[in-house]
Formats: sequence, structure tokens, C-alpha cells
Amino acid sequence: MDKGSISDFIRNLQKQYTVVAPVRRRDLILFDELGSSDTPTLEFANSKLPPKGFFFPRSETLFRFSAKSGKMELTPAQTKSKPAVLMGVRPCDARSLVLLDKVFMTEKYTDTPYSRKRANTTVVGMACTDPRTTCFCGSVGGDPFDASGIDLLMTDVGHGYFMEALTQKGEKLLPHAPKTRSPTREELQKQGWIKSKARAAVERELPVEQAETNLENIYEDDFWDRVAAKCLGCGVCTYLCPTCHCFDITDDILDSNGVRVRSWDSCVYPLFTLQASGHNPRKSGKERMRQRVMHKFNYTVKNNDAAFCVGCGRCVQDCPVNLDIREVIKAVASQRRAALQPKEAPT
Amino acid sequence: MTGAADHTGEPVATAAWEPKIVAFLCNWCSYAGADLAGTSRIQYLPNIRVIRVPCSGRVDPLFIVKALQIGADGVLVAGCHPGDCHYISGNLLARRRFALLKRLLEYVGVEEGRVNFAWVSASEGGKFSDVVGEVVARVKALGPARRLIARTSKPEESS
Amino acid sequence: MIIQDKIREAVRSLLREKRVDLVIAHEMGTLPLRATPCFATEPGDAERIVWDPSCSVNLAAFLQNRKGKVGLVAKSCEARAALVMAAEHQFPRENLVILSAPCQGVVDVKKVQRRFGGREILAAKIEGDKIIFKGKDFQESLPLTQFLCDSCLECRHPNPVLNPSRDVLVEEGSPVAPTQADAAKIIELEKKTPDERWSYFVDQFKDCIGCNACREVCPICYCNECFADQTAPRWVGKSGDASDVLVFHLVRTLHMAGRCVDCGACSRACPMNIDVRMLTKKMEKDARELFAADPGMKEGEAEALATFSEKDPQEFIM
Amino acid sequence: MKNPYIPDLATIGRIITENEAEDIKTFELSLNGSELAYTPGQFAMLSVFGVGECPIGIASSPTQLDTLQFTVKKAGVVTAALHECEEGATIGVRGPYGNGWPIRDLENRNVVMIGGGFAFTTLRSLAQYVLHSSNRDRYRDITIIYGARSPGELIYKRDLEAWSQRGDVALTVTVDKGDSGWNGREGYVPTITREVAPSAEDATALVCGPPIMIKFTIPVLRELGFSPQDILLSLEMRMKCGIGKCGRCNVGHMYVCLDGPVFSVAQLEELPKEY
Repeated sequence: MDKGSISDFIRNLQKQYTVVAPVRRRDLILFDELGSSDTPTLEFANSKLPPKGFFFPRSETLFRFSAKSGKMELTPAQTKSKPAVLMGVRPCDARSLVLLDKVFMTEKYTDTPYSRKRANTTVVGMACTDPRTTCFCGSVGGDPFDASGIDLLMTDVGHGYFMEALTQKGEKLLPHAPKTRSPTREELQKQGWIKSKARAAVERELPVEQAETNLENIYEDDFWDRVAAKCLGCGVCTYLCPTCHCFDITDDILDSNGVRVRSWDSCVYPLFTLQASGHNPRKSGKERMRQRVMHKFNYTVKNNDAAFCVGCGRCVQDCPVNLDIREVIKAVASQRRAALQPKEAPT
Repeated sequence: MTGAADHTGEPVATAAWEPKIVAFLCNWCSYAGADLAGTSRIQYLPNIRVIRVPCSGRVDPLFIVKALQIGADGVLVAGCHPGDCHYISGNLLARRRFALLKRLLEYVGVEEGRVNFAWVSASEGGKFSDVVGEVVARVKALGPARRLIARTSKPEESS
Repeated sequence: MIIQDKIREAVRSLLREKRVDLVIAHEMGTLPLRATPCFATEPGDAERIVWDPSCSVNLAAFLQNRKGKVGLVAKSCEARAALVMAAEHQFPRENLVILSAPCQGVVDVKKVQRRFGGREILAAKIEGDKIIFKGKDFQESLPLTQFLCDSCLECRHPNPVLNPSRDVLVEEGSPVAPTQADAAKIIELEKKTPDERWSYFVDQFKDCIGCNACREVCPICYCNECFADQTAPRWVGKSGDASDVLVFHLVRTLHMAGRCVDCGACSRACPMNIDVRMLTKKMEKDARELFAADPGMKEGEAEALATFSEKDPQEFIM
Repeated sequence: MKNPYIPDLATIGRIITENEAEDIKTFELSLNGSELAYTPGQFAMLSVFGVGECPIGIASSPTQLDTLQFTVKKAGVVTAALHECEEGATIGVRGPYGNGWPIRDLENRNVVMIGGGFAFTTLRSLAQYVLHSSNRDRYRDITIIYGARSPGELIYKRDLEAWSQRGDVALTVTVDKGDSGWNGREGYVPTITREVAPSAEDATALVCGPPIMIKFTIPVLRELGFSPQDILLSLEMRMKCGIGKCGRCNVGHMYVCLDGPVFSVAQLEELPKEY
């Protein structure tokens, strides 16, 4: 498809779908619902916030309650019935949705606020042709052209987009794309070249598997004191993370009406695990940092068969103190021997 | 994506509209002043909802911001005149806080006149009535509160 | 000797003489123009310490409840923040040795990103008053001041005020005038109508994701339990209602009154590029205008709102 | 599909104040039209609308068909709000959650229940279950050791009285310190456990109580010959969802809400001590 046709594509889609795509706002690239004359920003490294917020928003109403003449009534939050197209999703972020599915849609309990939106949405991926230096999808099982979680994959080949339908859902979108044609041999070559260049650009050497094993051995090590020392517990890493999914459930009231709200929370906050008795199983930064790393790179491997990190690099870029997860992984992986040796001087 | 609420709606003043004013009154002076107004049969406007506090120094700026958020059209804080504080200097500490709060609220666009402060002694029943009248007039001129208002209980479409 | 070397030398001797157990400073980070906190315990660790405009974390945030003797390699604003904390009993002042020097200001990475759009900076080198940026297929040398934080451009105290009997000043500063008029953006905004100002803040804060970075990086925001986290009553709702977001930021700003040292860390930390300083700087400016507050400039001084004067303005009170 | 976060409505029936300090109350609930099929040891999320939700162990037994009981100690905001509720009030219930006590595995075994203070609730559910006429013959000897700080702090006094009348349960009630009216045993639960010395043969011990009691009871049980597999504990963690999503109640890779709250000491030895 020609780049010039993107507007028409979106207008066509909007007849049937709500279209959510990256837009530029106050120097930020953010996913937002497109209006009837909006065009998305499709030339970008990646969005500031991952698209998980579309399925698992920063806060969402689970239900409303009201006490009418002494009688309590609950009204479930309404979900939009119009299907949605989520466009411009990078493969790392699309993979994160597959990971989140493993948490939110288990055999025993389906998180319907999440699963309804998932079922109702077609994900249009945008292959990553120019990864950033902070990208390391290749080290955590991803790839700049990875197809997982994507229904229709677009690749920017300069003058136009390659459109590959990867699922039935994705196929349904193709008829909406105007003026598509089969690629020429040169274009195919170019795509291959772009692909290999992108693949070469992402970090693939992070010892994630070694780290996963070592994490078991260093649980009690003062290594964690050293790693946690510079963490200020701000939560940026978890809020920007495409796979972090911890949440809080709270009530908001005004008069006799109220809502029960599910909102993002973070394992790096001290109050996260604080019990009413005052007991806190993860009382200091050390335990909380350990929890975050263990959860991402060890527990989820045990429970969900995959490290919960897609290598998008958001936490690397936006950590206010430059606590770089790549460095933590490397340090964990190289810890085994150190952990068995006499303890170093504490910091 | 989360559909931030639009808070720039115009005031909807109807003929029947009467402003709701939350009045934080210091127990020792202003509350007694209000009482005196009552016992002296000095009338004051019924728009105020009184919250008795031990001292104007007890009024956390948070209370004022919250009052505006959850339904007050205006706020009045009244305490003892300087030098009269039951706790010696609570009102003087409060004076600093209120000066900054007032500036900050007006800076972000909460109209001047929504938040008001007064010194009213226990013997100033007349002044109390005048102050309430003045505050009500100010807030009436501004119309219903339209900024900083919580929309929690209003129906919304889920994203 | 450049300042960085003098600092390293001072840190080395502090640790060697065991005057402190630990020195908190910056060292090279993993990204261009982003130094990272460094905790030096051995004299040899001093070699890692960096002192330049990439040191943008307010390290005073690491002082709260710290036990033992600690050295803090601090820019003037960090030193002031430390003194505010000490005056508020967050740690004993006698445990703290401040090491400091005149400050050039720190880089606002967001200004860099804005200047280069989506292009990634692979390396950046600060040379004198210039930064040399290198990207995939470009190289540019641009004036440092173009990328300094607003708080640095407006800084009134780039030269630290230290206690000579406790602290180490590795180099005397000469008087420097701020590059940018004080509170420039705030004054500009103040001239607008209330409606315009309201729209400005609604627009700024509508992207707040409530991550608390502004609060956590702030050394002065140290409450164990923030009012925003309290549950009985719950002051700040979590429904994402725009009013709750503003209540949080307004009240946080009020809590900063007379205590904020205008280091700009809150604005730098915001991942959503919200200029939090548009509130905190306003508060800093007003507290100075009304009550001559200049927090952290005098050892042990009570915050402006913990005291009063008979002559405080009260024309706004009926 | 039903939204798992929407509770069912329930009406509070009888409220029983359990202790002298009046900070432990048992609430009898009747569900408005729904059912809660649970086993002893499971918990549910209770809602006070406008305040929030919290996990509470189910104190009644599924054998009592007409009763659903929760015993709640006033601790945080939600439990405090529950304590403010009066009979007839509407609250929310969702559940049951968690694995519960292994009632099948306990069959044909000797069951030793050791409880302390308020944390006796789900053991009481189990006791009522195993002592019920339809179940009793599937379990062998039943020993209950229950202690509280003072006589006034003993909860479920009617059950204790009823059990003491039965010949088929060895009940020992103790208090840390008695008062003038007390002529029962005095002493801490671990000490009394050593004195009672239940046999470890073909036995499983189930322990619920304050952390300090658990800490000292486990070694006693080990001395008596109980293996780590045969000592079961019920953990408490802060929870929000109850269904393994919200990320806060994990101990290592296990979720207390899904894999627990009942764990054997052997399982816990494999897990980080982060609870």
C-alpha cells in the first residue's frame, strides 16, 4: 500500500472499527483513538506508553454502585461494542499482549474487562525497521519482525507499506486498504534487507537464561542491596512496562454513588504489600527490587513459560536514576561465582 | 485513551441556583461570632455549611481543595484576628498558608473569589453576617463551581 | 586541575581518612548525558565519580534515614535540599559532609529529545560550553545552555553555601548571573486569563499516569505515607479523574511551599513530559516574594511556613 | 462471561461479638440469590461499598447449609467499616478462593488442629466439617488445641463448649493468662502442644495463629515426629483480586490466593521467606 493511502485506509476502517493509533502530543508519541480527520504518526521509534493501556488502562471502572432508598445496586461498566483496530504496534509490544493473555486469561479465571477488549480488537503491527540502541527484544525471545500477537503486520519500506495478514482477523482488514498491489521483486529484496539490518541492530546477547537460573542462587545475597541502592521507588519502570500488570482495586465515592476502580499499581511501592496489621513482607527496597526482577525473569518463566520482558527498552530510557535493567541482567548472570564467595563489604 | 474529563464547561446558573459555601470556622472566635449573630437575631445568608475547627491553623489547604473538588461552589475560612488566637499563633501560621494557597489556586485558573478568608472575633456577629453576605455575592457572581470538580459519580462510557 | 579531579581527590581522602563510610555521587550511566548515582565506599571508587552537567539526579533524595557518616557530592541545589532535610530531622546534620563546587547546570534530556525529534543520540560529549552530539548519520556541536534545565538557567545560587567546618568546597565560585529571567515561564503564564491558565494545566496534567516519579525523586517529598496514599480518608481517588490528578499535584505543591529548592528533578523525572515545575516554581517564587523564603541557604533554618511574621501580608483577608 | 470482580450482594444477618475487646465479630450472611460452594479453609473477598474489599477466611462449614459466616477482626479500613455495619446491611461477597484445607487427603488420618487467637476461623470451619455426623467416620482421631491471650479473647465459645461435651474429639483450651473466673489451662500454645503431645502417626497438623505462635509451634511438632509435609499452615497476605492477577500476594512464584492459602511446611521451605 502506498503511504499516501494511509488516510483512506483509516477512513475505511473507521466505518466499521474504532481506530486507535500512535499520535504525537506534547512531544510524546501516544496511542489514542483517531477522530474522523486524524492521521496517525507512523514514523516513530516507539510510543511512550505501551499499548497495554488499551486493554488494561491506567484506571478503569469495574462497576458502579448506588444505594437507592437503602437498596444497593451494582451496575457493571459498559464496554463498547464497536470492534477496534489497534494500529502501529511494535512487535515487542504485540508480544507483550500474548504474555499478558497468559495472566489475564487463565483457564480458571478470565479477566473479562481485559479479555473482552482483546477479543474485540485487531492488532495491526508495525515492523521495527530502525530499532533503538536500548532495544533488546532479540535477547528475550522477540524480534523486530516478530509476528506473535499481530493480526496484520505492516512494514515501512520507504515509499509504502508491506501488508501481511497473519490471522483471519487481520485478513478482514485487507479489503479496507486502498490501492494495494503485490510487491515487486526489488521491493521484496528491500524488505529483506531492512529486516536483516533491523535484526542485526537489536541486542541479542543479554544472558537472560543464565540470569533466570542464577536468580535462584542469589536470593539471599546482598547483591540486592547494591542493586536497590539507587532505586528511588518511583514506579516509572513498571508504569511504562508493556508486561507489568500489577493493579489495585479501590472504591471512589461521591454521595451515595460510587465506582469500584481497577488501577495500575507497582511492586516497587512500599505500600503495595503492606498489611493492615502493619506487617510488610517486602518491607525495604531490597525486597521490592528483588521481587521485580524475580517476577520478570524467574517466576513468570516458572508460571507462564516466558520471561515477562519484551526488550522494548522503555524502562531503560526513562528511569530517573538510570538504573538499567540490562545491567541488572548482566550482573545477575555473572553473580553465581561471586555469591558463593565470601561476602563483599556492604554498601 | 482513558478519556480525561473536560473541565472547561461553562457554568450553568439557573434562576433557582444558590451557591453552596463550605465555611471552616475557628471554634474560639468565628464560630462564636456566628453564634452571636444568631443570638442577636442578625440574619445571615443560609448558603454556608459550617465546619467547626479548633483553630484556623487546623485548616489544611487540602481541606479547601477537597471542598472545591467534591461540590462546594465556594469556601470561607474564618479565624481569630491576629493576636487573638487561642493557641497564640495558629492563625498567623495559617495566614501564610492561605496567602500561598490563594495565589496557587488563582494561578491554575480557579477564579478569585471562590476561596475567601476572614478574621471574625467572637464579638463580631455583625461582621460575620457581612462576611457571609460578601462571600455569597462573590460566588454568585462567579456562578456554580466548574473547575477542579470530581466527576466520579457521573455516568461515563468505559474505555 | 579540573573540578571533577578535585572532587575525586576530596572523596578519596574522605574515605581514606574514614571521615565518612560512604560517599554518594554520580558516575557514568549507560545512556548519553545520563549519569547515575554511585555509592563509593573505598578510596579507589573515587575514580568512577563524575561531575558534569550529566549529573541530573538530586542525590539528596538518598539521604533520608541514612545511618552512619556520609559524604554527598552535591551541586548547590542538592546541598540546599540536604540542609532542608537536615533542618527537618531527616538525618543528623553532623553525619553529613557535603562536597561541592560551582555548578554549570544540568542537562535536560527532554530538551535534547525535542531538538533532535525522533533521531536517537548515540553519544554526546560535553566540551566546555558545547555539547557534541553523535547520531547514526550526523554529528552536531551545539551550545550547552540550549539544553540546560530551566531551573539551572534561572538558578540564583549556582555557588554552594557550605559550612567550612564540616563540608568541602573544592573550588570557589565567582558570582554568576542567571542566564534566564527568574520564573520566566511562570510570569508569562500569569499574564494570561484564568481560562487560559486552567486550560494549560488541564492539558498538561491530562497525561499524568500517576506513577509518582515527581514525588519519589524529590528529596523534600519524603513523607513515609503521602496524603495521596492515605486510605482513611482517601484524599486522592484512583479513578484517573482529572480532578484527582490536579488535587494531588496542587496539594503536593502546597506541601513544597517554602521548602522547594527548585532543582527541577520533578520535571526531569516525569516520563510524560509534564512540566511539574510550572507548579513548584510558582510556589517557590511566591514563598520568596511573600515571606523571603530561600530554603536551604541557612543551616537549621525553619521552613517559611513553620514560622510567621506580624507583618505578613493579609490584605486578602476580610 | 461473568466479570470476576463483580461481587454478589449479601445481607448481614446476625452479628456476634466474639471477644471482650469487641474487635472480633462474626457476621452471618445470606446471599441475595447466589450460592457460594466452598470447602473449609477457603476465603472470600468481602466488600463494603465505598470503602473497599478485603480477603476473609470463611468461618462456617459447608455442612451448615443455611449459614455463611465470616469472623472479622478490626484491623484496616475495610474491616473497620464492616464492624460499623449493622444487621440488614448489604455488602458484597465474591469467591470462594484458594485451595482450602485438604479435606480429601485428611480422610482416614488423625487430624490435629492448633489455633491461636483470632486466626482460628478457618480451623473452626474444618472442625465443624470433620465433626459433622455425615463426615465424622471418614476421619480418625481429632485433636484440637486452641489458645488465646485471655479467657475474654477466646472466640467461638459455644463451639468450644459443644466440642468439650463430645467424646470423639480431644479438645484442649488454654489461655496465656487466666483470670479469677478461669479454671482451665494456662500456658502458651506451643507449650501446651508439647504437653498434649498428639501422636504424629498417620497424623496431619494444621496450624493457624499469630506468626510468633506458629514460629514456636512448628519445632514442637517436629519434635513430636511430624514431618514438614504433615504440618499445614494458612498464610495471610495483602490481596486485591483473589484470582492470581494483581501481583501482590505471591511468595516466590506461588500465589497465596491461588496456590494457597494452605501450604505445608515442606512447601514453604522451598519458597522464599517473604510472607
